[in-house]
Amino acid sequence: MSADLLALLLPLAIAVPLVAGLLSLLGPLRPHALSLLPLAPVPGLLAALLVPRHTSFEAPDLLIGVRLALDDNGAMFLAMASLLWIAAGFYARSYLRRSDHQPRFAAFWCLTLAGNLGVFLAGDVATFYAAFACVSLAAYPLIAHERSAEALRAGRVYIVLAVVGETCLLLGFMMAATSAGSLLVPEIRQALPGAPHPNLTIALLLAGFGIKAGLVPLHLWLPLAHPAAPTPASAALSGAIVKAGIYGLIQFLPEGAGPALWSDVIVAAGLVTAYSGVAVGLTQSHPKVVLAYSTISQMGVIVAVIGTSLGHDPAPGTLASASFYALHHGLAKGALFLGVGVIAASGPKVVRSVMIVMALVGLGVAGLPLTGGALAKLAIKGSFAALPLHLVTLSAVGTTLLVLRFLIVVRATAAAEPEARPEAGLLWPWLATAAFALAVPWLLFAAATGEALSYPLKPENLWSALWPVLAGGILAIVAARVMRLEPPNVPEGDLVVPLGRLTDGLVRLVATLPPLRLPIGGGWKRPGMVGDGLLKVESALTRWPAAGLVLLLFMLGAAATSGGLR
Amino acid sequence: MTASGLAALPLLELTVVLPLAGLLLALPLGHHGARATLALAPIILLVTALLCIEIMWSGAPIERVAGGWDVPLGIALRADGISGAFLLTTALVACAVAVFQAQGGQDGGATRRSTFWPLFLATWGALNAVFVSGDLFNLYVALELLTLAAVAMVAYGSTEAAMRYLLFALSGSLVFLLGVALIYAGSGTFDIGLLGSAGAGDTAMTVAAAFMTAGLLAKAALFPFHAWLPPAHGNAPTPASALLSALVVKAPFFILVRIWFDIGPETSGVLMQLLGYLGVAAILYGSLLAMRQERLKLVIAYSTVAQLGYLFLVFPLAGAAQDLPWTAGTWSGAIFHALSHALAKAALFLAAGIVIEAVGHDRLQGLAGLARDLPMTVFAFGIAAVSIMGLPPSGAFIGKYLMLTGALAGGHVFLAIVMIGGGLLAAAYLFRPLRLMLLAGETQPAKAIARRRQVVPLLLALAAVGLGIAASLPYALLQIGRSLTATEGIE
Amino acid sequence: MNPALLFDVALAALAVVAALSAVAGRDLFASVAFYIVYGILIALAWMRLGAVDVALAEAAIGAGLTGVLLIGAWSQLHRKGATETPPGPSSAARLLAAGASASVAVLVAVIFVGLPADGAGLAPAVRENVAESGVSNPVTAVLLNFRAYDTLMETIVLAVALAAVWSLTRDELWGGIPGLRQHARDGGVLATFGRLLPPLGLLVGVYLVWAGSSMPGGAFQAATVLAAVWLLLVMSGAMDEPAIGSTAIRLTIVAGPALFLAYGTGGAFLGTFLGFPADVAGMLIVAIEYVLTVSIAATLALLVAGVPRRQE
Amino acid sequence: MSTALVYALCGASLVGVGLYGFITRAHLLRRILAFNIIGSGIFLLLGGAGSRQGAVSPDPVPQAVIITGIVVALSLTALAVALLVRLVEDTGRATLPGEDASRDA
Amino acid sequence: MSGIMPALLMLCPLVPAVLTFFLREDSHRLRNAVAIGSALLKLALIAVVLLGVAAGNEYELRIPLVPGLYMLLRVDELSLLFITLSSFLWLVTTVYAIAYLGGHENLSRFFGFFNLCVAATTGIALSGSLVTFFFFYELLTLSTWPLVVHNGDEKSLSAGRTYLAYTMGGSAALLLGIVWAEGVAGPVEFIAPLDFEDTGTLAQRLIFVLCVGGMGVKAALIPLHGWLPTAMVAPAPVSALLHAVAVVKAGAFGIIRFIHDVYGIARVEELALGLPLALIASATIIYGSVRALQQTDIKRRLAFSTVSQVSYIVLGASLAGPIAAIGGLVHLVHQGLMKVTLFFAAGALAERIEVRSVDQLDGAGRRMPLTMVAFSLAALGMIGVPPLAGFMSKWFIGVGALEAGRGWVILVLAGSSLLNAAYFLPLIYRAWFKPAPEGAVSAGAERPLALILPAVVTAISVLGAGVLAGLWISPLGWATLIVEREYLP
Repeated sequence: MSADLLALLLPLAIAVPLVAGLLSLLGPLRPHALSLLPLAPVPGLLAALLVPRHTSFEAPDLLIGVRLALDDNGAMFLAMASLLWIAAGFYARSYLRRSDHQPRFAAFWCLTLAGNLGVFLAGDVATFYAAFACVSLAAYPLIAHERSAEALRAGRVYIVLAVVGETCLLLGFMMAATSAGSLLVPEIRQALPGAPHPNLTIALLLAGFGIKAGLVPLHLWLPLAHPAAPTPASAALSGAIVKAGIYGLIQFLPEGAGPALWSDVIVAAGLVTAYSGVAVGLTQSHPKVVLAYSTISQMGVIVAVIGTSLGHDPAPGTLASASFYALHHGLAKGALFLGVGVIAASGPKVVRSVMIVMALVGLGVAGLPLTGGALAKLAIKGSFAALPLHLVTLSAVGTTLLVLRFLIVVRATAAAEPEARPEAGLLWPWLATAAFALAVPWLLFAAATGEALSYPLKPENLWSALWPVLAGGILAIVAARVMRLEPPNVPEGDLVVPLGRLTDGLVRLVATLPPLRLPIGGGWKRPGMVGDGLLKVESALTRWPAAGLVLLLFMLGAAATSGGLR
Repeated sequence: MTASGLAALPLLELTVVLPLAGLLLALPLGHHGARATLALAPIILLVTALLCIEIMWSGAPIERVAGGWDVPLGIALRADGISGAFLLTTALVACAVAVFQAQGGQDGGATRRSTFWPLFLATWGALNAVFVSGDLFNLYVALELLTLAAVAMVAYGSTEAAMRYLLFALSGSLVFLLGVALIYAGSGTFDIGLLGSAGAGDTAMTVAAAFMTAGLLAKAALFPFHAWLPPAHGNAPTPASALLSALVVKAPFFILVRIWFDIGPETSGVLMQLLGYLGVAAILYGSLLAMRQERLKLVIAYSTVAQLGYLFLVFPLAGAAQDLPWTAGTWSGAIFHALSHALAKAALFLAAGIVIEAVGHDRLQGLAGLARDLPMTVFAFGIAAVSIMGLPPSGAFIGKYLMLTGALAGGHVFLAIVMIGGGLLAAAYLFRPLRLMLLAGETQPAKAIARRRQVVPLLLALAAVGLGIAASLPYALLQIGRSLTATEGIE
Repeated sequence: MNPALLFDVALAALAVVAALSAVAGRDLFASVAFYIVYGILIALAWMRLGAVDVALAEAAIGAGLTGVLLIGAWSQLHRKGATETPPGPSSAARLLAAGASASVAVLVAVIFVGLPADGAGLAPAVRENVAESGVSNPVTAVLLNFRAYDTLMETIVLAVALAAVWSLTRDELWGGIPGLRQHARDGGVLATFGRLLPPLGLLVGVYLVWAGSSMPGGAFQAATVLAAVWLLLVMSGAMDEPAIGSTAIRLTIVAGPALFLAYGTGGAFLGTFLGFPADVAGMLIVAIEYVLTVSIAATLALLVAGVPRRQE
Repeated sequence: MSTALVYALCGASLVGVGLYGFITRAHLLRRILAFNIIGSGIFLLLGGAGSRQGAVSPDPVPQAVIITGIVVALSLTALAVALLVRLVEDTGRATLPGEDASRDA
Repeated sequence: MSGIMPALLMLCPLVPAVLTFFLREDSHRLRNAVAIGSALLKLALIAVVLLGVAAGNEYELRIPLVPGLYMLLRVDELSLLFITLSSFLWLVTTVYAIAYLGGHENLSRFFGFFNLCVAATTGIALSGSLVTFFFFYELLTLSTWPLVVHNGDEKSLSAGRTYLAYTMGGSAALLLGIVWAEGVAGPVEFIAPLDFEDTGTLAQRLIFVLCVGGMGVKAALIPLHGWLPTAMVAPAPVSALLHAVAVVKAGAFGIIRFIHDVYGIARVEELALGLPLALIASATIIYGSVRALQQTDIKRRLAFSTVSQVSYIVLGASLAGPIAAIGGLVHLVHQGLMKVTLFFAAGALAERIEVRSVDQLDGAGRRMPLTMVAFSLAALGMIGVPPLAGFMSKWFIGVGALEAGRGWVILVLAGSSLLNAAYFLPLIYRAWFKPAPEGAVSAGAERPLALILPAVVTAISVLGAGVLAGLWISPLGWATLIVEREYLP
């Protein structure tokens, strides 16, 4: 295939999901809408695999000139997302078989997918923003799909934050694009440090992407939305969609040229996120919520990595390593979420084996040696200076704790009936995702880090990956068995409650703004508008003597002014 | 027909002769006078139109002397552009009124049927006589003819209103005549042309002009001499109201224009300012009182009080210094306003007449649902109202625009604001009846009125609008024989 | 000051006093009477000014017919009890009105005095052209030739005034007869007058028109005489007023103005509106005047008679 | 001082008297009287102007015009009187509403 | 030849307007045929002119009235932008109105004035001089009034009164401004900025304030916006006309004309008038949104939304920069498409399932899916969600503002976007995610199709205008062309 033809995969990766979404609403396909889901991301995957890097596709008539491009990082994200969406698509087919509103779910699924892949393909800021907004908004029906009170509440929090995030992004993009004088992402990124208000621009972008990526304190929606959504949607959300925020940071924050302060701020923000995600996650008892906090925590790590890239002279391949980390996390977290559904369908007979896979994947996230996660952790180490490095490494302990907490709470959700087995439609997509999470990083490690595959097998690396997991395990045992600690009860979404009150107050304040009306147009109602005095004048003038006298005086006056009395 | 062919006909004389002959015919015919009038009216209209064409064609005023005696011994009949414009407008309105009355004039009593047509034709003849007269005393006689006919027509409706009208009119005539006498005493001629070219600036002339002005104001119902107008126009029978409000009050204004622009007595300008400010007062006062009225015809009558005020703004704007570049435009604007008002006001009164015929009264509060029963009439009322408000594309807008231009160019910002504000006030008092007519519900059985009758006010209203759309022709006509020294327009 | 001027001043003063009495007197009937006296004084004044035609017109019309009209009105008002004089505006207003009126009078007087003594006029122009006019009385020449247009209008004014007065008729009386039926005593003064006067009046009328062409007199004065005769006849009961619906009377009224108008219009088509060819002008003018006289006489008489008060 | 001037001044005075009466008299018949007085006053002025050359050959144009004026005045008087009579018949009073203090109070 | 096209374009709505007045009340078929036929014909004419203008042809018709006063109809890029919008919306609104008003009274009157209104809008679009503009501007005021009071009840009449009081007041100021401007600078044509050589800056400023203030009434700038929400009592097609096709557009269009073709943005800046205008527009944007948030009646919410949205146009025009100008211009079209969709949908909801207030919307998505899809699309467009039309406007205005050094404007945009979301998303949420009330009937709710399809068509165009914004013929493409010709002569 020629490169030109291959380049067509780029628009197809977006268009096919869109078409699939549309088809799922149309008459004959409505009953089979869910069957379209696994097919829709296929062009995206093909694009990630086949399209040569730095290929671009331009459609100047669309939007304000659409440009699609694929670079290394983008391909990594695209591949991960496509894979996850395919798996989740298969999973959803089974999971939602008996659900209401299948066509609608399918449509928004595809729309979200299109946006999600579009984010990784966008070469210009308008397309990027359009795709990003598409993910943000189309995900809402997925989150609220169940229509339960929790789902709707989660949806509300989500949408408020999404809109705020979109707005921040819009502002940031406008400022960035204006200073760059271009709409192309690389040029914008390059021009950002020299923009008139770089700090404000970066802050806006950080806020916008941070909301999507669950950066504390903008993470509020995540722990609410993930459990509320149907499981395949949670997987996509946590695995792929939050990565859109990460990808945005990678794409727009100026590598190696950012204002010095920002590097530190972002690293700090990432680390705070990483730790607080763990801290709050440990207090949760709903498996999906725990996973959500785990996602928050992991995103913190990635953001911290990205933060280092802003500083002067960052380690080479920092962003690639961040992408690599994200790739693993996406697949692994996807597998974990899908697993929640699998466990729920597994009776005592099979749950043990399912738990083993889950543990493997979960501890992989914490960096268990030989898993894909270990490779990911290894890849990012080179980016950090001493103190952050220790903190990041230490965070793996927390991650371990959190994964263990997850495993404990998820185990409790296993099906009660002894013969329960997950059906194939759930099982295989899950297993496949788990396998990808464990294996794919091995395939891409060399490409992403430039290190040989033997590098992670070096003993010191194995050890540095293993000790946090061990430490976490021990800590967990000590806390649970020895100290019998019960986690405090922190509400899901932690800060949502106080912040919700704050926003309610704001809304009430807005509602009290008084109307502004000019006193126009009501006058004719009041007959008294013309003073009765005027009527008196009229009746006086109607009397001839008065009028006649005035006439006489006018005669005299007129004569006088005309010079008659000169 | 060629220009010379037109000139061979005594068109100028016929414009006066024909209505007068008609009245002499209609007087013995009694209530059969309708037929005679209907037969004659189109002929007069045609003659008037031909006269205008002749004026346009020759590009100069047409002048005849009665009996072949040259002025100052004889009496000149002179038709310049402004005469032509007023004659034609009068013919249009009169024809419409005649058709309107002849179609359904069975409402009046025996008296009205029998003397209406002579009085109607006398009004028409007197108006035409005013518009073509070149002689001050002849103007007096024509004015008195007008007064007689007009007062009598008002008396059909209300003796009291007629009496009050007569008092104002008599005083006006006398004061005017006093001025005429002074002029003759001072200059030994009644001829306007001679007086104008003599450049008379002596005291007798200026005082005479002041007196004549005062007398004409009383007849033209300029505030504060307007009090007779609303009862008279508001109570007269419909066709009379239309004629009176549209045309009769314009006759004295026309003579004022003749006096101040054709004779052009020396003036300090203060009198011109005074006239202007009375105009301002009229606009505001008339409008405010129009808002207070509870009867449709009174609203329209007070509207006339207000609208007449606009005409008098021509004096401060163009009268004080007649050689400024924009005065020609301003002057033409005022005439446009007068013509447009004539057409629109006649339309309003005829529409009001239809309303009265249909529901038996004209109390505003009882007009709900009329828009459904008499859509064409309400539409006509609306279009005429647009004209009165001076909104585009009516002739009044052209008039207002030209006057505004002059006002701003001459630094009369206050007058400009009043002109514009007056339009808003007009909207306020005219939309009030309109909206009440549009009010749904309260269905009252309205008497059906034939469409061919309803179409009359509509055509008049459309003519008022058409005056604005096809403004270039009447404007060109007005410029013929214009005595202002100013150049054309304000390019 | 010579005696003539003294007489003039006295006459003028008397006229002003009569006028004041007419305007300001307490009794309405007295006012009307003063007005008639005033009219005669003014007629005298016109004689003194050498304007005999005007004097005749003033005496006949200004004092005579107007007087009859006013007396008629008074009697109607008297019958309805509407003759007492109401107080009118406040004294302050009256004072102001007096001041303003006086100022106007003074202003006019001052201007008049200020005019050049040999003020311009049209007398020379009339003298020059009177030969061409067909009549030798310059006033008649002006009335019926030089300013015939005015006169034409004036005759029409009269006709319209009659239509206007008639339009005040109540509907149920429309077409009826003006005034009340007069029943004079047989053989009384009025009846005798009624028998004697018509031929005499007719004679005077015919003469006045004829004389008007060369001497003071003319259609209006003659018509007034005829109208007066008519009125006397009616008062004497010798004849009744005609019904206003009568076609004959209406035709009579419009005949004069119509002829005048038709003549003028014919002239317009032939070249000159209201033009009189010099050689036949005198004849034409007298002819028109005769017809006019009849019409005007009828019109004046009916004007004085007023609106119909009874049916036939 | 000439005859013409005397009568012209007389005319001016009559105008003044007439105006005063026309304005201040509430009774309409008096106003009609006043109207005629003003009219003849104006005519005297005009006549006086035409006779300035002397009473021997006064200007005939004013005379003709005055005769016309007298007839016009009569026409108007006739209408006014008829209107007045009708008004009295209709309302029982010879004044306009609002002008007769004794009745409107 | 070049004068025929403007004349034809004018006659296209004018002739049916006059014809319709004289049609019998019950000749529905003929009336509908006349209305739709002429709308289609006009679109065809516009297509011809569009190609002509793109090729550089000039179309101009000059009708002298009196010396110094003439009517000038001229087709330029800007007029085409507006006329195309109004004609397209005329067509769909006519279809909608026919369906909406089927069976009502006084239809000949309604459609007569309706077409007259479109004629006036056409005239406004084609006006080549200020006076011509004023002619049609007033015609618009007058022809809209009977539509506002069409229902004939006390409420409509009082709304009509308010409408008139505001708009005629505005017109009065405008007229004064126009006469003044012409007095000091001669006849004002929309070709090049005026020559104000001998005029003091105070006079220039006053003229600007009078004219823009006068037009600001129709454009519903605060505090002159009071008429707009009140006029909501009119039937839905009228609201569509007021809010999207004609009235507020005429005001905004006039302001654009005035700023660009009469004063020139450079002089506006020089006179320090741009900033105050931008501030007023911004205040209007925020105020309108906040007030919209307070409303519970759907149409009133939409009305205040218009107050807010139209000011984007003014804001775009008031910023000295080509990109912002493009944003303002393109929003003229985009706002029209979006708002007309919203009103179509709101009207259909009210008419077919009696949904008038926000809390009645629950489950409306299920009951009238097509309608609500259209509504949702338009609402999202209003919020500025890409790739819908509204995003393009916001983007260009924002970038333009930054480019013009008025960075604070983007905060206004942000605030407005948030508020838009706050008052539109709940509607979408209720319609799609809340269950319909017990016993709600939905069978046959989306009939007749003529009531539903217009909204769908305009919603599709909202999407199309955004997605295909890069086409030269798209609103954005055309606005860019206009500004390029303006800024790069």
